[in-house]
Amino acid sequence: EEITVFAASSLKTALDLVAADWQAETGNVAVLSYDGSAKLAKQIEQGAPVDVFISAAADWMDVLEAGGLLAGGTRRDVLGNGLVLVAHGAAEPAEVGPELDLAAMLGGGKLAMGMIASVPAGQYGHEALVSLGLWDSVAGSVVETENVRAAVKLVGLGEAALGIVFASDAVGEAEISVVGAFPEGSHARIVYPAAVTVQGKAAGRAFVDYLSSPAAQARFRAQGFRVP
Amino acid sequence: MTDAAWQAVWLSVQVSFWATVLSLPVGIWVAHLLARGRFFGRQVLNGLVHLPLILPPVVTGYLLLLAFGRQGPVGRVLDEWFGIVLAFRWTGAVLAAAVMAFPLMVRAIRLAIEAVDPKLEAAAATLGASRWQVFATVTLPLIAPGIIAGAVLAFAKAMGEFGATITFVANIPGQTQTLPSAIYAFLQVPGGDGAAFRLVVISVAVAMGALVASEVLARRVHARVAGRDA
Amino acid sequence: MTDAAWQAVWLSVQVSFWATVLSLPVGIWVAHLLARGRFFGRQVLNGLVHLPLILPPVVTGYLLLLAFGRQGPVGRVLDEWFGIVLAFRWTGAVLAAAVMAFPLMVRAIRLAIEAVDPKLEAAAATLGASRWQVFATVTLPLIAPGIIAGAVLAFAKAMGEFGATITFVANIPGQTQTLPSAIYAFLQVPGGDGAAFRLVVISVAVAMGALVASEVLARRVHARVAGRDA
Amino acid sequence: MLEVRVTHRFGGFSLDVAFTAPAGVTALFGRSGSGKTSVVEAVAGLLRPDAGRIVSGGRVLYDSASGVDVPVHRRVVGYVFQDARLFPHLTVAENLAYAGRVTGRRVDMAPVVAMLGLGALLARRPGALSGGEAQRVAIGRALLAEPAVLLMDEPLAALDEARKAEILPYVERLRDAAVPILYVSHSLAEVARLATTIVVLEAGRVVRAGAAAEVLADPAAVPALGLREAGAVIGARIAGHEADGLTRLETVAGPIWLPRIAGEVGAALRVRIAAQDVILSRGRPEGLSALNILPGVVSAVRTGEGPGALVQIALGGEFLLARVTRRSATALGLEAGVEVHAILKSVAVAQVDIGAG
Amino acid sequence: MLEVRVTHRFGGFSLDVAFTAPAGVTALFGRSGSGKTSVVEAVAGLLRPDAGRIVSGGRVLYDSASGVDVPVHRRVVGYVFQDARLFPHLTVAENLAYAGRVTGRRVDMAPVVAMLGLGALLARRPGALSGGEAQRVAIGRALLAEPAVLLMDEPLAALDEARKAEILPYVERLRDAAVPILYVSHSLAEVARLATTIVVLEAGRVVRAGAAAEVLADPAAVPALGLREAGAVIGARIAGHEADGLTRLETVAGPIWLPRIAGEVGAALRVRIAAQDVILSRGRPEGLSALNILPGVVSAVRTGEGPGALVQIALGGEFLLARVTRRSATALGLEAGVEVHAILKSVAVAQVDIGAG
Ligand SMILES: Nc1ncnc2c1ncn2[C@@H]1O[C@H](COP(=O)(O)OP(=O)(O)OP(=O)(O)O)[C@@H](O)[C@H]1O
Ligand SMILES: Nc1ncnc2c1ncn2[C@@H]1O[C@H](COP(=O)(O)OP(=O)(O)OP(=O)(O)O)[C@@H](O)[C@H]1O
Ligand code: MOO
Ligand SMILES: [Mg+2]
Ligand SMILES: [Mg+2]
Repeated sequence: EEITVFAASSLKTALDLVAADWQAETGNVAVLSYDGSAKLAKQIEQGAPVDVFISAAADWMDVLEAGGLLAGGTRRDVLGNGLVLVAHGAAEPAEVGPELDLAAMLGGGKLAMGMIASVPAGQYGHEALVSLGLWDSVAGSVVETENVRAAVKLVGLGEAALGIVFASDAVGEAEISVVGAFPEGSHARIVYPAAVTVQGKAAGRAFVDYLSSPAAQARFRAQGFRVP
Repeated sequence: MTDAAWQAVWLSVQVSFWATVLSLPVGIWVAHLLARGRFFGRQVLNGLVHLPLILPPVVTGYLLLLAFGRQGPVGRVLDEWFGIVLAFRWTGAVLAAAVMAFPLMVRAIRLAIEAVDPKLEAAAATLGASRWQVFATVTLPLIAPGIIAGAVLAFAKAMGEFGATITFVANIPGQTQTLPSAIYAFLQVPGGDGAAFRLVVISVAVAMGALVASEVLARRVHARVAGRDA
Repeated sequence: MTDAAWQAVWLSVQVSFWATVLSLPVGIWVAHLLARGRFFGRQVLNGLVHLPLILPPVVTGYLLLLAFGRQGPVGRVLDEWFGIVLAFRWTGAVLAAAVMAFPLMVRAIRLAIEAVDPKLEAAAATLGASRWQVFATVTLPLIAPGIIAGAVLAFAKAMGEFGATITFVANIPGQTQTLPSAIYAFLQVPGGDGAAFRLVVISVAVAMGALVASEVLARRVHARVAGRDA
Repeated sequence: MLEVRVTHRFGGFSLDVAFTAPAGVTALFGRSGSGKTSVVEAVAGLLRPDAGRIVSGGRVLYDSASGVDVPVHRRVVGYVFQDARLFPHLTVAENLAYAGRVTGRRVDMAPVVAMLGLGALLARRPGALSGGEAQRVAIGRALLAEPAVLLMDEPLAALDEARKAEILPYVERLRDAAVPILYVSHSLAEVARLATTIVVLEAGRVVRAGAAAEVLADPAAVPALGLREAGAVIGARIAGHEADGLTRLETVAGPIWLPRIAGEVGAALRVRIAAQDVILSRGRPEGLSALNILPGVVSAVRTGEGPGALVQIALGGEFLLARVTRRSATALGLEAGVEVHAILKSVAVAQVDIGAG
Repeated sequence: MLEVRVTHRFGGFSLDVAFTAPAGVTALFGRSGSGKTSVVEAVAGLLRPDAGRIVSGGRVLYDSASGVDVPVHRRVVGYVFQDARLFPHLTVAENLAYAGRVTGRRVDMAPVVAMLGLGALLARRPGALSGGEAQRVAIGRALLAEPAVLLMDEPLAALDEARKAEILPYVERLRDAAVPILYVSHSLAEVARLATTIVVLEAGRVVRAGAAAEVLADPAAVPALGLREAGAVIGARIAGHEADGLTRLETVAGPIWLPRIAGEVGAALRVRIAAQDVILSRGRPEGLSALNILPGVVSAVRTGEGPGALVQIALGGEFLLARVTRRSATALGLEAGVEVHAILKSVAVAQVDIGAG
């Protein structure tokens, strides 16, 4: 059986491997289509022929649930993620907290993060900076990107001195280093809800189940995700 | 390169080809209306044609989705009456690319039509050619360089179209994942730049091939149209 | 509507205006080279001009970033020698929009140049006009409709440009947040469609205004060029 | 038969003409800018007059009163434009075949190609033609449209005399085939040879119109036609071809000899005799190189401002015009009723001025 | 002085001409398609010949051997194109002012505007001109370029006689101002009046070239020029303007009277007398309306295939041509050495055939 999975872009590294494992194990095929969670959710609203949706943001999953587009009882939070401060090149690790002199670390450079109004990583990052009391000192230096990967790229190129990205995004990037992780309480918990859509095939349910299997969880962890 | 990448290349070429070929007659017709028509609502038509240029591609994609999606008014009719489904199919990618390229194609053809000397058309009419015959035997051959230019612009644009396509038909490998979508996907993963770069090179090579072919063709056609012997 | 939204509108208008105005002379020059030049590398130039059409906008944005970013070879020179910084500035948005619109502008102007009767240029030369004077006094006025068409295409495209702009200059409200970026942001949040729609309407209104103005202008110019009394 | 009544204004110029063109060639004659092309365009349907009525062979082509305006392609006019207007993307052969192609008629191009000497040009495109060649192709293209009305706007202006001499007989044959032809020309020689009717325009108005023989022999019409081009047309009949290459013509006033004229004995001709080529003598002159001496009676003398006088001589029922100086008119006592001999050189009547009657 | 030596091939046509155009008007005469426009374009620099050398006033404009090819705009030719080629986006006034504008010269347009009758058209655009009007503007535009060489390709073909008669004196004045003029025309009348030198082309080759008076009075050149247009040019001097509107001219063979000629007493003129306008008589004729009777001696008689004969008559040191029938030549016993009287109507010599000497 072949299923189509819509997944948030940031999952691509890990999910490609997980899906390959699942395919090898079950003989089923998972076709993966990645994009921003918002766009995927809207496409599902418009009847996209998809079996499984894995979102990077709970709010869009809420929208679909309210719209009756999810198969009842299939939604679950399959993954978590952390938020980290990254720098261009090798960087001294530092404690990310209210005492951090972020402005000084920037030294006139830019702080890259996803669009704070819309991109999940940007929303979490904004929330964290505000709660740590750091926002006002760096607001003028923030450059907001279309998606979190673009923020990674800006730091990687050195166009931005620092960036705030998901922990999973910092994995495997040669030109950037993690300065430190944002403390748990500084932002809402980062979760990736997955669900089978109303028209989802049976294999979709199996796939969602598989995401919580130990093999899959190992893959996710290796890519910097947290598992519940 | 992966199979999926090659699939994306092939899909993009197909999509661009069909988007160009299918929209060409409509483009010529609309360009003619805009260049020579004197009807009420010409400005409205002109605006509509330009819309995909003015709107961010994502918005165009959403509008297509709203209109041609399974739930959309047009999409539903097409599906129920003709069994044609566009959303999330490669045919939808053709539609998205055609719509996005349409303003470029129309403008090129329209400029060519406006450059045709109406005296030649008048001469054809005195020889008994009806309006349609004048168009087919005089105007059309004379605007051939403009049509070629419009087609190659459309093809190039279709090869590069991303925002509207991915919004309308998503990014499903082997089904709707065009070259730009594949490039985008590679750019999203660490270390994907190399693969993305290879696809960019292929994309550029294909489009340049079309471009050079069109130039050669246009030159030959232009010499004919200018009345010189080939 | 919020202040930030109005800022985005105003910024987009400014960016589109400057992108059009500043690239126009270059566009005319390149179009002339492509239409009339017989130099080695014409096809390469032609390919380069079309590149932004062929490449997914994000790729163009990255390439701009690589070249014109603070770390990029061109960007560094511009910064150190002239103090010009483009990355993350509205001036960078102008560059991105200009680059993306360039193929459209050049093609329109080029078609117009190719439609100019070389016999008229020859007549001007016999009257003592140098190549440059022939261009300025005969070719240029005769291609005015094409220039207007090219400019309006470029303006419209600049109003809608999103991918390359956001990649090159990111989204800094009040500085680089253009209308398409703002629309995109609204579309990303649940319930943001209404606000996005309002911005789309404004965007369309502005571009349509430019479009209608250009049509009126082009018609007047065309009548002149066709040798009819105004 | 073509009836034209048209009024139109452009900027400073106003056109207000009405005339009837019977079968045959109607020449529109007039100075540059007098409105000739505008009239022709109105007939073709390329200019929509402010008001008027155009009827061709009983078919109303345009009538501002009743709102009739037949589209150009239904008017079936063959229009030879003042500028050649060939289709640049088509070869000469394709240009010639154009009318047949769009109307689906099968047309034999061969005679027209031969007459116009286009054989060697058929594969060329218009951009590679000389001015005269292009004009010939344009003539051929219009002829091959087998039009109900032929509109020719200075069709021969770009051609040399020899070529003109080849083409004129063809136009004559068309005239005789009863296709009404509206013919614009600056050349009175052409007009006199071809025209059955002459319409003289001046600044958008008809100043003289009528049968060619009448208009051309009317001293009063001379100013409108141009002095140098004045001359009369007389009827003649081929009486015989003689051994030394001359052809003897019988006219109402007696025989005249002209260089060999193609035509069978008995054929009727129209011979234009330019007023300036006629010398008058009171007595019968002897020992001159001029062979043709026609006795007649002065019927009118018209003197203008200048030093010249125009003398109309009645020869039987026809008229000849002679231009002489006032000094000679006085010296010879020329006035109505006086008997004179008109002396006329054989060679002064050029081939171009002889048309099939 | 302009030296032209050019070879060029297009498809089936090959051009291979060499001639020298001294100061004055050099007429390029030849049938349609004989290569006239191609030669003119080579001089202007619009056609790059396969090989050859073009030198204007000592300045090498083109030389295939040494690779010289002066760009068009440095050649300073004033080119009146066979098609008018006006700038459609400029008004008539702006078209006329164009050369001044690009070269920064200040030029007084008034005399040219007046001569060409363009006053009322200045604000118009070319699209709103008649064919003849456009051609006049094109002439004006070239004249106002104050060129070092003037190239005129059938400049008057679209014009009526009256307008031609107005423009020709202006071209004459230019000729006399020593601007070399290359003048293409089908009209031998124009050529004879203007030309100091005549170059006759046939199928891309020069078949006859030389001083106008010589070529035109040479019976052997007649076939190339066309029979009807044959005629000679004789020198004359204005001897007086008489009360009845005639001007008395002194020629080598005696006085002749022509209708009023503008010019001061004593001014030198060139008068073209068409061969067909001359009647010959052995004895001195009396009682004729023709005023001008010039005694002379037959210097050559040339008979061709046709019924005509061309007789050259020596008058002092000059020559006249007369076209008569062979029958008359035999009847009058015309042969070299015979004394004859040439009879010539005053009015037969039209204004257009009289040029300032
Ligand atoms: N569109 C126009 N606007 C203003 N005036 C015009 C327009 N078209 C023609 N005219 C004028 O109308 C008059 C008649 O033009 P038309 O072309 O009929 O002349 P014509 O008799 O054919 O002259 P020609 O012998 O020079 O070709 C001219 O004075 C011309 O300037
Ligand atoms: N580009 C070309 N290709 C082929 N043949 C050409 C080309 N241009 C001109 N010719 C031929 O060269 C010959 C000379 O042309 P040209 O224009 O010089 O003639 P012309 O003497 O000016 O004739 P006209 O009196 O008809 O204007 C013609 O037979 C023409 O067909
Ligand atoms: O994974 Mo996202 O929705 O592109 O931040
Ligand atoms: Mg006309
Ligand atoms: Mg020519």
